[in-house]
Amino acid sequence: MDTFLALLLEQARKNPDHPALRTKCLGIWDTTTWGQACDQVSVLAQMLSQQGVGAGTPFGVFGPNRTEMYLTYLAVHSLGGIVVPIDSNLFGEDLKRQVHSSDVEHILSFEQQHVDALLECGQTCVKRILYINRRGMENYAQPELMSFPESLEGIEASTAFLEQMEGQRDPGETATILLTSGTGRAERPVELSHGALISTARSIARRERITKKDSLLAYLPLSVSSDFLFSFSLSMVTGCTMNCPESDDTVLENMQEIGPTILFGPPYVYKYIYTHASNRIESAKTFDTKIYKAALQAVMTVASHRAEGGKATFTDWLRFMFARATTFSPFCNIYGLSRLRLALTGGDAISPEVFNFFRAIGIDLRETYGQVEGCACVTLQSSEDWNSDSVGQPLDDTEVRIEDGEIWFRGPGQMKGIYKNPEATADSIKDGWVRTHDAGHLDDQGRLHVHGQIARTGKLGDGGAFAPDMLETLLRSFEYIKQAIVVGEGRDYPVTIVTVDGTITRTWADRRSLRYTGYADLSAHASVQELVREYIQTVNERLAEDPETSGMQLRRFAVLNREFMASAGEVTPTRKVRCHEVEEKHRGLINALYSDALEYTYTDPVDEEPYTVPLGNV
Amino acid sequence: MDFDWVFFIELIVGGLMSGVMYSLVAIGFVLIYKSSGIFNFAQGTMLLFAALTFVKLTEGSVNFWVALAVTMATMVVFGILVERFMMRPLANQSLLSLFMATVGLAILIEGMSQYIWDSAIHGLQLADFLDLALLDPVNMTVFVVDYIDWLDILISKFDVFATIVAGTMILVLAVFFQKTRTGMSLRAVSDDHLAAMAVGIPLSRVWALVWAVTGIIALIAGLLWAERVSVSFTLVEAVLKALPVILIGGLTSIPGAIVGGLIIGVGEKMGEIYLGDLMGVQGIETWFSYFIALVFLLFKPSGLFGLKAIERV
Amino acid sequence: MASGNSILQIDDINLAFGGVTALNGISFDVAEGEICAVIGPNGAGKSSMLNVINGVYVPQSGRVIFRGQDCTQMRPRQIAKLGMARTFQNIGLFQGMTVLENILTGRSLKIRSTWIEQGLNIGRARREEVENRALVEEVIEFLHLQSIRKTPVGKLPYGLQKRVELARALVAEPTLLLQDEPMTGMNLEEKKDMSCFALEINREYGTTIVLIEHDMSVVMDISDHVVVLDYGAKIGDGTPDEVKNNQEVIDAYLGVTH
Amino acid sequence: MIYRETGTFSTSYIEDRKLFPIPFDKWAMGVFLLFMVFVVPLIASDYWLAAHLIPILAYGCAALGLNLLTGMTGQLSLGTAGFMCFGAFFTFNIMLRSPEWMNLPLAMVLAGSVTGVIGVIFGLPSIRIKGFYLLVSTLAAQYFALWFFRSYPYFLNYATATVTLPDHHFDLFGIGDAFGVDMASFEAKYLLSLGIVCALALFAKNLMRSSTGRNFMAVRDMDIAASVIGIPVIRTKMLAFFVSCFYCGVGGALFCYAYLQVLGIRTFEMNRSFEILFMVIIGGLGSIAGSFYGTVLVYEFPILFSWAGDYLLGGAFDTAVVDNVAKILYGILIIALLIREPGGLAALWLTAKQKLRTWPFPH
Repeated sequence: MDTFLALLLEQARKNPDHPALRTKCLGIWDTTTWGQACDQVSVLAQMLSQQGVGAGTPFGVFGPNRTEMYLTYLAVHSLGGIVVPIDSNLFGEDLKRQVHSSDVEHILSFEQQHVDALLECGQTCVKRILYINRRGMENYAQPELMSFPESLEGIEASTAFLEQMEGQRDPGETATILLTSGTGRAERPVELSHGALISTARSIARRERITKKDSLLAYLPLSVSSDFLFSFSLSMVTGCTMNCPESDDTVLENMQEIGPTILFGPPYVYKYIYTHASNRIESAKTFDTKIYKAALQAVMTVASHRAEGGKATFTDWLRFMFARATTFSPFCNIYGLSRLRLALTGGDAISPEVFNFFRAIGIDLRETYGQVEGCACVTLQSSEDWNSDSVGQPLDDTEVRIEDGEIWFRGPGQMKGIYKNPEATADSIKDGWVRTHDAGHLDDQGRLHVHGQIARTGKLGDGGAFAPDMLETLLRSFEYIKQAIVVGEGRDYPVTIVTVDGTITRTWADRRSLRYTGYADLSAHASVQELVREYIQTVNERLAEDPETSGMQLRRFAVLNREFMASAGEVTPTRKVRCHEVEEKHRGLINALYSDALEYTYTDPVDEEPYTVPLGNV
Repeated sequence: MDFDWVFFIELIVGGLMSGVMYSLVAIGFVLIYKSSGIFNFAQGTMLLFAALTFVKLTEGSVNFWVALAVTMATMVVFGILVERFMMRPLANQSLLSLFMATVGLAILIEGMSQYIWDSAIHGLQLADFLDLALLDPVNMTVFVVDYIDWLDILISKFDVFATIVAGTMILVLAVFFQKTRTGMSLRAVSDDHLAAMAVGIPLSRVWALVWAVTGIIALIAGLLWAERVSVSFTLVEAVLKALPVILIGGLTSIPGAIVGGLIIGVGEKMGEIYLGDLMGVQGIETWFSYFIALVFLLFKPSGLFGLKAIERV
Repeated sequence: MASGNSILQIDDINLAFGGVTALNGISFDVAEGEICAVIGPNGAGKSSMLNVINGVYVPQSGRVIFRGQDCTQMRPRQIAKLGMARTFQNIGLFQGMTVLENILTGRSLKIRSTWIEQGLNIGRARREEVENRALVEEVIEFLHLQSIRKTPVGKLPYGLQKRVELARALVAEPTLLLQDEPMTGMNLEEKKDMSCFALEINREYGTTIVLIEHDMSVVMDISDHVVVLDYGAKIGDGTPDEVKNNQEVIDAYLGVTH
Repeated sequence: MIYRETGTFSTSYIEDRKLFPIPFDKWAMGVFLLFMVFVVPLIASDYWLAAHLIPILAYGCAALGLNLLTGMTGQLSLGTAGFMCFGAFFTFNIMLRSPEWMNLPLAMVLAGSVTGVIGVIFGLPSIRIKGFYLLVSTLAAQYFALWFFRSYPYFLNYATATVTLPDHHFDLFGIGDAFGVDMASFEAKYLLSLGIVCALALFAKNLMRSSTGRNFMAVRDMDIAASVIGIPVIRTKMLAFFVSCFYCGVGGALFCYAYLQVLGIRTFEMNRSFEILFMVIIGGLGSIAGSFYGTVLVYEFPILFSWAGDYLLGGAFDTAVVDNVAKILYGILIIALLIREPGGLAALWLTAKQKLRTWPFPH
């Protein structure tokens, strides 16, 4: 039976003493074995059923990645309820929207901050709010509030209860409702069934031979579909250990402690490590830097050979091995990648530089393509594939086809539909095929290549082709540029708004002893402008090489006074830029870019401060 | 038995005299401590070095005054070197490690002075020089132990001489501190390094100066000490002897050093004779001075004349 | 939540260093469970006041009564035993130790095992280390210090050091917490955090807090009771609003700062 | 590549308090100890044991003691040799005047404790006296010790100058006879010293990572703050003196029994105190391992130097010259070290290790 409850019972039976979950809490990795997990879930489940959670009840889980949270998933599942993970940083309107979109009645929140956020939403459909952390909750009298630990008191663990529940479960039941990332289109609540998630997880596990010996790091917000698949589902299917970091600002540290063997990260994660590393190296003694550069050179040459399918010479190969042993194995150790045997990325295009770098230093980095509608993973690159432009072949029993440029897919992993929204469902599932709203093509080996969102790929004013996603990826692959959006649909020429990476640009500036007061000041600094301009010029040169793309050369750019922020709704929890939001927010700036103004002054809604953004010509 | 007053007074006088000797060493300490808060352990070896240099020069039949001048010059150079190569690099480190550094310096000098000159024991006939140099006109040898009839006690003229030297030196220093500009800046430095720098006092120069002056003091003290205990490693021990003296005085005050010297000098003799008899053992003076110091410190933890710091938190 | 009965009574304290008068007949009460701010321009004798309260200085005259006991003559340690903890104006952390070790020192009053047990690392000593660590971790989490646990305090920025010091004071589970200028040299955000912490501590553990602040605006909205000092004399005492409208305070205090 | 730290995490506070958090260190230490215990006695010649390893252990013990006092608790001391003297003499007297069942390790512990008490007495002034002023107290201890044993020959069993220590003192519970092992052989002495020193080092390590150790450091770093947070400053200081002097006492005993094999006053002159002070400075104040690094360097430096002198210059110089040059270099070394790295060898080693751990990155 393909339900999470069934899997739990199976794991508890097969390897009761194998660690299922670890959460770094109060300085140590507090570990739960599958056996314990099973017992705790049974307790939770009984409590929840007393609370009136039953088949089909949407149950909100609102907080950081923690053991309790994932156990609650299982408890809810065992009752046939629907888990609605909510991003721990949400508040205000966004939170309200999410709660309503999948009319959550019961919610498990972590601590005071979350409870406050919920209460501030005012009148919602939420009937009961459980909170885990008692701190600061003494003076809350609201009737819907209830302490999670207290509510569990006096309930006996009984596997029997779970087994009896298992009888009533069915793989077709909705396991969770997840919101689409809402890049391009408005977010929509997607229903995913137990069956879909489990079969997807299974086929990944089968392909990559993932066993219970593996361990992975669950650090992405719960609300992210890839966390649900690559952390929760994967560990349920394989019985491998799931580790939850202590807090957002200790993720890197915790990663080194745990040394995961499998890691899923959106491109920003890998880019972060990449830039962070090169930044650190820059500040080293020139001698060390030289060694590092040489080593990098050595591995890169071999990597490029592989990419072109050629053979590396023996000496190259020796230098390659040496470089790996002496430089990059310590490198991996520092970033906790030493034990990593499978690194996955997806949800956004990763820049070739970063991809090649990780492949070269010996990390088996793979691109995946997926959408919430398809359980976050539809295709998966193979490790022989040394090229970042394809996202690999479809998973087992999954088909992908291209219909007038748009990617459609069909398979066991597809969604049940859009929650309580038949029209939308009908719109996105046509005779069994799910539409992705993404443009792309399949190559002769049946590998999928993604071009970007249909909605965004269009024509310039002069009718020339225009692929903003591709341009953005190019821009982002420059380590100083953190985020970028390109506009140009129906205009004479494309322009871009970029944001620079704060930390690394600062070190860059400090080394040149530039004088600046803060990020905004730095981003507007003439030499930073110059830095960006030069890079854009190189991008343009690349575009010019190919007649297809030569029309897309960027003419003007602006470096924004701050990075795009999740709190301003400009990026998704996985730090993917929400283009239409940004375009809306910065309409004025964009218009200015199309005028011949040399600077644009506006009041930033985020901090109500006036800023002047210089507008650069390339 | 009836108390032997004469002996007692002689004892006191003798004590006072050796006290003066102690204070001679002590002054060097205080000077450096005042100016840079450093507890200069190398003081003793500096004594040795100075004395040794002088002796070897004179043994090389160099005229007394020339030898003196040369040695002084050496000590000044030495002072400058120390400032440049030890003080400056260590400028902003903990007092403890500064102290340790001076200990290191002590070994360095010891090795050096014994390497350049030899480590044999030299007698220093300062007397001869003094005779022909300054005292012939008066036509008398310094070392005749004189009989002062109105007190009817014996007293060594050399000690008197030493006392005079010490006295003058203290006077000079006092004037130097109170009146001259450098002296003032020196005191400023001792009070607060940063502030001193802020008002534009060249810290390094002041320190160099201090070490140079200390060097000269070391020379004089060295010569006088050498007269009593021959020029050898025992001079180094003189420092340890001087330790309680300074501590009683309270590290920062020159008068303190003097008073301390006298107290220890007398106390030691007293202890040796009377307490020694009482306990029926000899040689308590090796440690007795420290006990005296302890007793004082227990009542005044920062010495008799040391400044009491208010602990601000 | 200030309840009537006072936990700390300052009764006509006079303190002088040499000839200089630092405190001149100061007396005020601190009610149980309140946040009391002692404010005043620089050199008003705020820190001296605090030092008198927890026994670092012994006043020439006057009495300090803490939880019904006269502790004017007590040594700091005895007072700490009575349940008073404090932070220092210019940080009183042990520079040679890591954050964790520093905070652990805050537990030393509660240690029962002997040094021999500790040296042999057996039984009670081992157990205590673990218990204390667990308790310390609670506070570390509370003050969000997880990411710097094992860093030497010397390497930390000023704001964080202040926070570590607060943590060290908290692990002693005090009934009265003295904070000496907890917010000086912090940016606005850090100040906000700091005052939030003060409020939470006060609410969570019901700890009475006496905090000294140079900058009036910060404390006004978190404190139940404000005492104003100027040149070692008390010139104002009451609720924030009373004090705000007290003419003398406005002249002396605000006059000075603006 | 040596320091593979990825994947080392603790699931309990006990685990998190491990002596060697990094597995590599643990293994390295284990191998080293096994080597010292099983291999060294087999391969090392008597010369090596008698003239290098044993004295280093003895010195190391005393240095560790001084480090606990000066490095950890910040109480400056120049009385080390004095305390060693007490330790050595008491051990001898206990062995001499107690019945059969008494044996060396026990005697050392007893003697060490007595020394500790004496240390506390001389430490009392530290209640009121701070910093350099404390030197006077420890110096008093130094000179008092020498004077005391000089003036009461009883403790030297009325021998003149020195006594040779009888072999039967080394026998532990008749093991010697039982197994026909020569307990007075250098191997036996070496193993005895090694055992004692390791045990004491471990004890010190545990002490330093427990509340007592933290109190020590707190008193060193800022005693007002310490007293305010309720650390018993005076008791802590006294304890530091006791423990420190205990170690010095045992060190002294080892020095005479295992190394010199004769007991005499001249062994514990002032300059011995300095020697040990250097060991601690060079090794690194406040570091247990450092005490031993320092010992090795300071002890071996002159030997190496004179050896090099003879070897290279074929004894062209007489020993005096070599000694002096050694002294000079030595002084320079100390100053240089203090300038470059006040933390001493221990700190140097740590930075090196850090470099290894963060390579290829600077930090």
